[in-house]
Amino acid sequence: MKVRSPLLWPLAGFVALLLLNAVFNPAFLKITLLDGHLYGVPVDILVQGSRTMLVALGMTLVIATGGIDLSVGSVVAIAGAVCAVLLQDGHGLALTLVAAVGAGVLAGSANGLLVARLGVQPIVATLILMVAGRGVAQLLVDGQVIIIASAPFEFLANGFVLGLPLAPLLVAAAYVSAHLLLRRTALGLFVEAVGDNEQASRFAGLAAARIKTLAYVFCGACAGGAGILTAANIRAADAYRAGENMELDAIFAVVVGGTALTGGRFLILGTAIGALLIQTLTTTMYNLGVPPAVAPVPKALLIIGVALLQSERTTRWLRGLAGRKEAA
Amino acid sequence: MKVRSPLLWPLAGFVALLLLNAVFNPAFLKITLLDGHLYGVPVDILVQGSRTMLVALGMTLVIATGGIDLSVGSVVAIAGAVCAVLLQDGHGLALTLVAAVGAGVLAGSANGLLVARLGVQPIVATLILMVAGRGVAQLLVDGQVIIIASAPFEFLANGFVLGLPLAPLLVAAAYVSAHLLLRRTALGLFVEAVGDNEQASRFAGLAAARIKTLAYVFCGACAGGAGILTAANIRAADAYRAGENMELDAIFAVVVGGTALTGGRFLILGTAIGALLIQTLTTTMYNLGVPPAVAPVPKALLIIGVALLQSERTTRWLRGLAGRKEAA
Amino acid sequence: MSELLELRGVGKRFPGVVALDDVDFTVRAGEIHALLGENGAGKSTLIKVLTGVYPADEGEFRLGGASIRPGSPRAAEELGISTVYQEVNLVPSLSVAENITLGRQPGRAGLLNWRAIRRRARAALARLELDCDVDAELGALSVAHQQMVAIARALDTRARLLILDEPTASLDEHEVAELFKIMRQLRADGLGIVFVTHFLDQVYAVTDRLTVLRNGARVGEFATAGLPRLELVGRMLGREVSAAEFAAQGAASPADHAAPPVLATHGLGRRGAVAPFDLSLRGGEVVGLGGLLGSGRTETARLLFGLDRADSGTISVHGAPCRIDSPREAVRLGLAFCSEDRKAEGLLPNLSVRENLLIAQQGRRGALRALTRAEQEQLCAHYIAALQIKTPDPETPVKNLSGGNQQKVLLARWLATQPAVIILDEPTRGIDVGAKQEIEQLIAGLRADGLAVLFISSEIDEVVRNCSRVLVLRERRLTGEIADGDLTADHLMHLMAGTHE
Amino acid sequence: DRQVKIGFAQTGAESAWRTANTNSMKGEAAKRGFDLKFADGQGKQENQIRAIRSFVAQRVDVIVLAPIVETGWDPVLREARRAGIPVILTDRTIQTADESLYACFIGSDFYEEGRMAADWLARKVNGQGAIVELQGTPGSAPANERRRAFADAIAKHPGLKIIDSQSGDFRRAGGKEVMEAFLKKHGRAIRIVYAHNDDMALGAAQAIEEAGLKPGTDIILVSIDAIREAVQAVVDGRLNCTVECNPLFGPKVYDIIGPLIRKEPVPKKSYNKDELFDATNAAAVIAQREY
Ligand SMILES: Nc1ncnc2c1ncn2[C@@H]1O[C@H](COP(=O)(O)OP(=O)(O)OP(=O)(O)O)[C@@H](O)[C@H]1O
Ligand SMILES: Nc1ncnc2c1ncn2[C@@H]1O[C@H](COP(=O)(O)OP(=O)(O)OP(=O)(O)O)[C@@H](O)[C@H]1O
Ligand SMILES: [Mg+2]
Ligand SMILES: [Mg+2]
Repeated sequence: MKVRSPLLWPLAGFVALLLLNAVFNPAFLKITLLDGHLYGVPVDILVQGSRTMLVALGMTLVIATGGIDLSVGSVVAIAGAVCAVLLQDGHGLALTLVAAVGAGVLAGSANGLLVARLGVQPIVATLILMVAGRGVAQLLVDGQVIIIASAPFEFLANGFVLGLPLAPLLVAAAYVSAHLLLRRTALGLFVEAVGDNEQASRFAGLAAARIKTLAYVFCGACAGGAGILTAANIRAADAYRAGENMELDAIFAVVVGGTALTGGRFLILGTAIGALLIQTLTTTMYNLGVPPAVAPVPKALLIIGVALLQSERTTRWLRGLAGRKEAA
Repeated sequence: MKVRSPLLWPLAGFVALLLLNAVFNPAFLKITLLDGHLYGVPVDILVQGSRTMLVALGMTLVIATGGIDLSVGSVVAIAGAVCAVLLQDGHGLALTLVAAVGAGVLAGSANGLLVARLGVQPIVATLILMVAGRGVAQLLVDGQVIIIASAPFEFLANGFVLGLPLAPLLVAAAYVSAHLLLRRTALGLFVEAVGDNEQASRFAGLAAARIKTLAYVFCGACAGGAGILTAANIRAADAYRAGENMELDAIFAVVVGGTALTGGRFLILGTAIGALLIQTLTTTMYNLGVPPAVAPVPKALLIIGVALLQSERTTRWLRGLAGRKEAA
Repeated sequence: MSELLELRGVGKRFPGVVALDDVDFTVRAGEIHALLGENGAGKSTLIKVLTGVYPADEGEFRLGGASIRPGSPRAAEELGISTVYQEVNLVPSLSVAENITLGRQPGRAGLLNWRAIRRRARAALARLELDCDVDAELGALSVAHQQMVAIARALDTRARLLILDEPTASLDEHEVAELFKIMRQLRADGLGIVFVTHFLDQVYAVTDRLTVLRNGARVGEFATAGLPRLELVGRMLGREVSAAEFAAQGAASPADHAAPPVLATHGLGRRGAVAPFDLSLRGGEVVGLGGLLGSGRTETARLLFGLDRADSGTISVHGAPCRIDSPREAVRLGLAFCSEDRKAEGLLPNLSVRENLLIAQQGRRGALRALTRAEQEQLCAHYIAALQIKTPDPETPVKNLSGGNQQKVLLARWLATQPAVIILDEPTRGIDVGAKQEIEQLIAGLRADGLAVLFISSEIDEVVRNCSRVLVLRERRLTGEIADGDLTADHLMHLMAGTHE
Repeated sequence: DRQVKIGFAQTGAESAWRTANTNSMKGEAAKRGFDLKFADGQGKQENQIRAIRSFVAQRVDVIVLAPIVETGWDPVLREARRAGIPVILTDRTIQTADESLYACFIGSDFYEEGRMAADWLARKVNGQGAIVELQGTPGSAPANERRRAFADAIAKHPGLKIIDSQSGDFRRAGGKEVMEAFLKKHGRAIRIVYAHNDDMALGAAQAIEEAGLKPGTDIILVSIDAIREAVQAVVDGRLNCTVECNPLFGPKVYDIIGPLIRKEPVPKKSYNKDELFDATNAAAVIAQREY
């Protein structure tokens, strides 16, 4: 028996959803040219999904080390607030972007310090920043929703390059660089080793604490990037709501993408598919006109479905059924 | 070196907070008689904290099995909705209470099935109900806040017996029964064994899946009970807000109380102290007039402080410092 | 004599591996039956299939004449099959007493009776003549003591069939003797006992009959007394073996005393762990660390490797004083440490054999200088061949390998770092006769290549065979050293026990 | 004479609207020389109950309460009454059997806001047009009321039809995302957008622009709140109309405190005046918008 690719189920779910949509609404997959750039639902999915994809990329690494980062939503808010304040004060775009990602790095370092050096459990350690971080963002913008009136800044989230949407391109670039960084060097292996058995990794001479810290820092940087995209998308920094529930979506994306919450093996390509799957599902809800109060239910069902299909126990059970049938 | 009781730090924090309050506001600890029952801030803390205490009791067991239950807040909302609907339809109090707890048991069974039988990761499995459960509650009450006009029902949360507040008494009774049930029989041991090393427990002949399921069912029942108290407290079922963030408070209480999120050993007395500590902190913030944006910060700091003091790594580090001083 | 257990045509396949192929296996009541075979032959799998850990693909199971098919270890236990699995499988955070009685606590109406629990646990331990606090947390005990607790647990039930999968791998002679005493007694009581071991001495000491597996298939069943040792080895390995091949190797030639030590300590110690000691290792010598269980051998190794921080003394490598406060630093300085607890401190269970094998070397090189895929594959191929690691392919998760093969992977991991000093803590634990031979040859090879080897083993013969000098630890204190001509098993034993006067 | 002491139990700081509300209460108190004791409920009723008790203990002259939930206030309000301290409810009302537990209610009328938006729209488009609705967070009071009022009001105009309705969660990003989906699904069929708040409307306007259409011209946008940015958008023609949901309760609340202390009768229920801003009046008021 061949071992199946763990990407199989999320991919299958993705394709099934696209088909479902295409059947109910043939215009769904239509992409047209508008003002010289691509226009259509699939483009929307890519653009809207790009933020979750970016956060989920960082989350993948943290989860691979056996941790979790609940603070990403707050970091998104902080990074957005930093952008708004700096741009308002007339600082340049480059400085602004560096500062926003820097804020994410700082937050990630705090998480990493608590988890890797001080041994606080990841859920607890990152909850702290999740709760307190939004307050920080509000202090930065002084409780206001600050409007951002910088065209190049907005371009990051809503612009098109050669007819292609920029934000997904940027996120794709992040994925490719992350992939190269992790898989061309031994970093990815180290992360997996630490997540699989931290003690054994330390015995084998790995700097487990440093590797874990790095994962949180990277996750913070990704959240900072997503904060930039979020603020640029709506041309405003909303300290109250930006990034709300993003940690859930990111965790879902990672899990659906086939990376186990117990740590160890990770699949960044799976995460990308997972994030797209979740975004497609949201869009599908809009398309099928599902009433808002009921909308979380199909999402929950999908996630449980994929999680079930990936669980070894279910697979065994299904195989058992199949076996019995064969035997009969 | 004597092993210190893990209850030491949360208890110390609790006492320190009480002292802090008493110094800044001597009226803090004053308890008077009003209309024949006790009245004062400590009574408030007990009454308001009782709901979190109840939820945290169930959460302790789930965490001890190595899991987590994020759905408790939604279950609180569902149980409240069940109460409101049944009382509105003129059903008796007994039936109402049984049905509300039953709803919790049902929810817990669903979680248990997913986690223990189908091998879905606890965070994912219970997120489903967390997300979808609030929808269920809203469907039950049809999106309205239903007013409950039953005096005996309200009495459960706001009544006094022999001058003592009833709700904390009920919750204390739940703690005592849980303690007897878990520690006088081998159930508690089974839970700890499964949480520490599930495979070994199975090899030792324990029905690991059944034990885990039971923990989730118990947690659901506790959340159902807390739902009753919540609805009785405000005499209304608010499907939209009831139980919001309760999972966070419960998890905090468990962790602060000395039970590790990794599963294994649990301390229900610690959980009770943890829940009271968190409630006292909220009250304190109030008393000291801490500005709103900053309010989450002391809470976060307290939790991190206790978590740090309980982390082995910090202990070792502190001991190292002390040792060096001794040597010098 | 009646057939107690009868297995017919048992088969079990894992992805890429036929673990069991049409195996027949019979155990009589009142006999001790050895189940033998190389690493990966399928012994543990047979046991797990029998006790319901995995479902069998095919085959028939009979216990006392009745057909059985237990679906879980619990069901097997209810049928009267008590098992000690190969890896210690207990709950580390529970106490010894709780572990021994877990799932069958004495008490009325479900209520616990702690006094009865302790009494029962103490009784179970006393049968093994083990003196150990029943309230101690299991995880704080050494592997050997944990193993004894696991055995005590298995004995604490009324079973018809007792299965012991490599129970003696981490025990020393005294404990083994106690265990055998009990096994004989149980045999007299009419129990059937299945005993898995890689120690042929033990096979001949205690078993009545034996079954040999090779590559998942049954080679045959023999009366122990009627099967000469060499022939048994031949059956297990599937080839003729000559007596010369298994003759004890002469004591290793003494090292060049003039050479500067590769690793030297001066007054190195840690309060509560090991008293300050001086030690020097030269290139090209194998130094043994002798001692009874709990004498502090492992803790000495941990100190050298930077796993615990020393609170006194100095350490120098190649004559240069240095601080070793993390394994990372130790590896950088050319040390290697193959831990005795392979599950907790060695394996990355879900990672592949290849990744497990190269992780230490990659760690030493740093993340940025990654080994190329070709280098990795070459490395794997080399060590899989050199140590005869049995794996379907290098990409198999290491948790799917048999215990002995996992041990070989860990050895290979450290050899791949090309260390100057290698500390081997019970390196032959759970390794079959053939492989043990290979590892001993390997150690000889390392010595010839100029490595310094610190060798820890509970098997005295092995220590005497491989080492040119042995340092003896007693009660966490370095108490003596024997070298060259004085190095005999007898002498060493006396020194270890403190009865040499 | 003696400085007036006021205790204000606010719900929390969950949105910019709420912050503006808080600032208005604080700023106006400072202007009038009142001693305002401010307590933030952080989204929890129990905090507010505790705050009221501490106000009672501090013997304030008046308590102002912005209740988080509608029920469960009776015991604590009885304590206030026993101490002889009048209670003013703001923003949201409460459910109680005993109306005498509070002196008066000053609030925003979410239903009225929805009705005003619908009436303006009916006039503007002559009762004809396909509408998409951007709902607030499902289950929240403003979303419920604004939806109900709008639906009730357009029922009188058979030509006005809501062709699709989804929740944008009161968020700008949500409004944008939902509008993008609507534009792809219904294309040019959409004539009107009704958003339950300005944030979603502004997000939708952005989506419309990105689809190559002109918000305010090609598609009519109606929303509620009248935050400054939205009024500016009305001036710029990107938004057609926004109904005020005025957070600046300070003046109105404090105006009533004098009579209350003097035990003069005050109206039991009054609403903060909500205006409607469209192209005709937006430019005139934009300069004075405080938030
Ligand atoms: N869970 C599993 N998944 C895949 N393959 C497995 C699994 N367990 C065992 N195997 C394979 O089955 C074969 C038999 O393994 P088993 O553990 O039974 O050997 P063993 O005889 O007990 O060896 P040892 O003496 O080393 O303990 C090995 O090739 C091993 O790789
Ligand atoms: N992590 C630990 N915590 C507490 N006690 C420990 C720990 N590790 C070992 N010990 C105890 O320290 C003593 C010395 O253990 P150590 O493992 O060094 O002995 P050893 O001579 O290597 O024996 P073994 O043959 O078991 O390896 C033992 O009694 C053991 O129970
Ligand atoms: Mg084996
Ligand atoms: Mg040892």
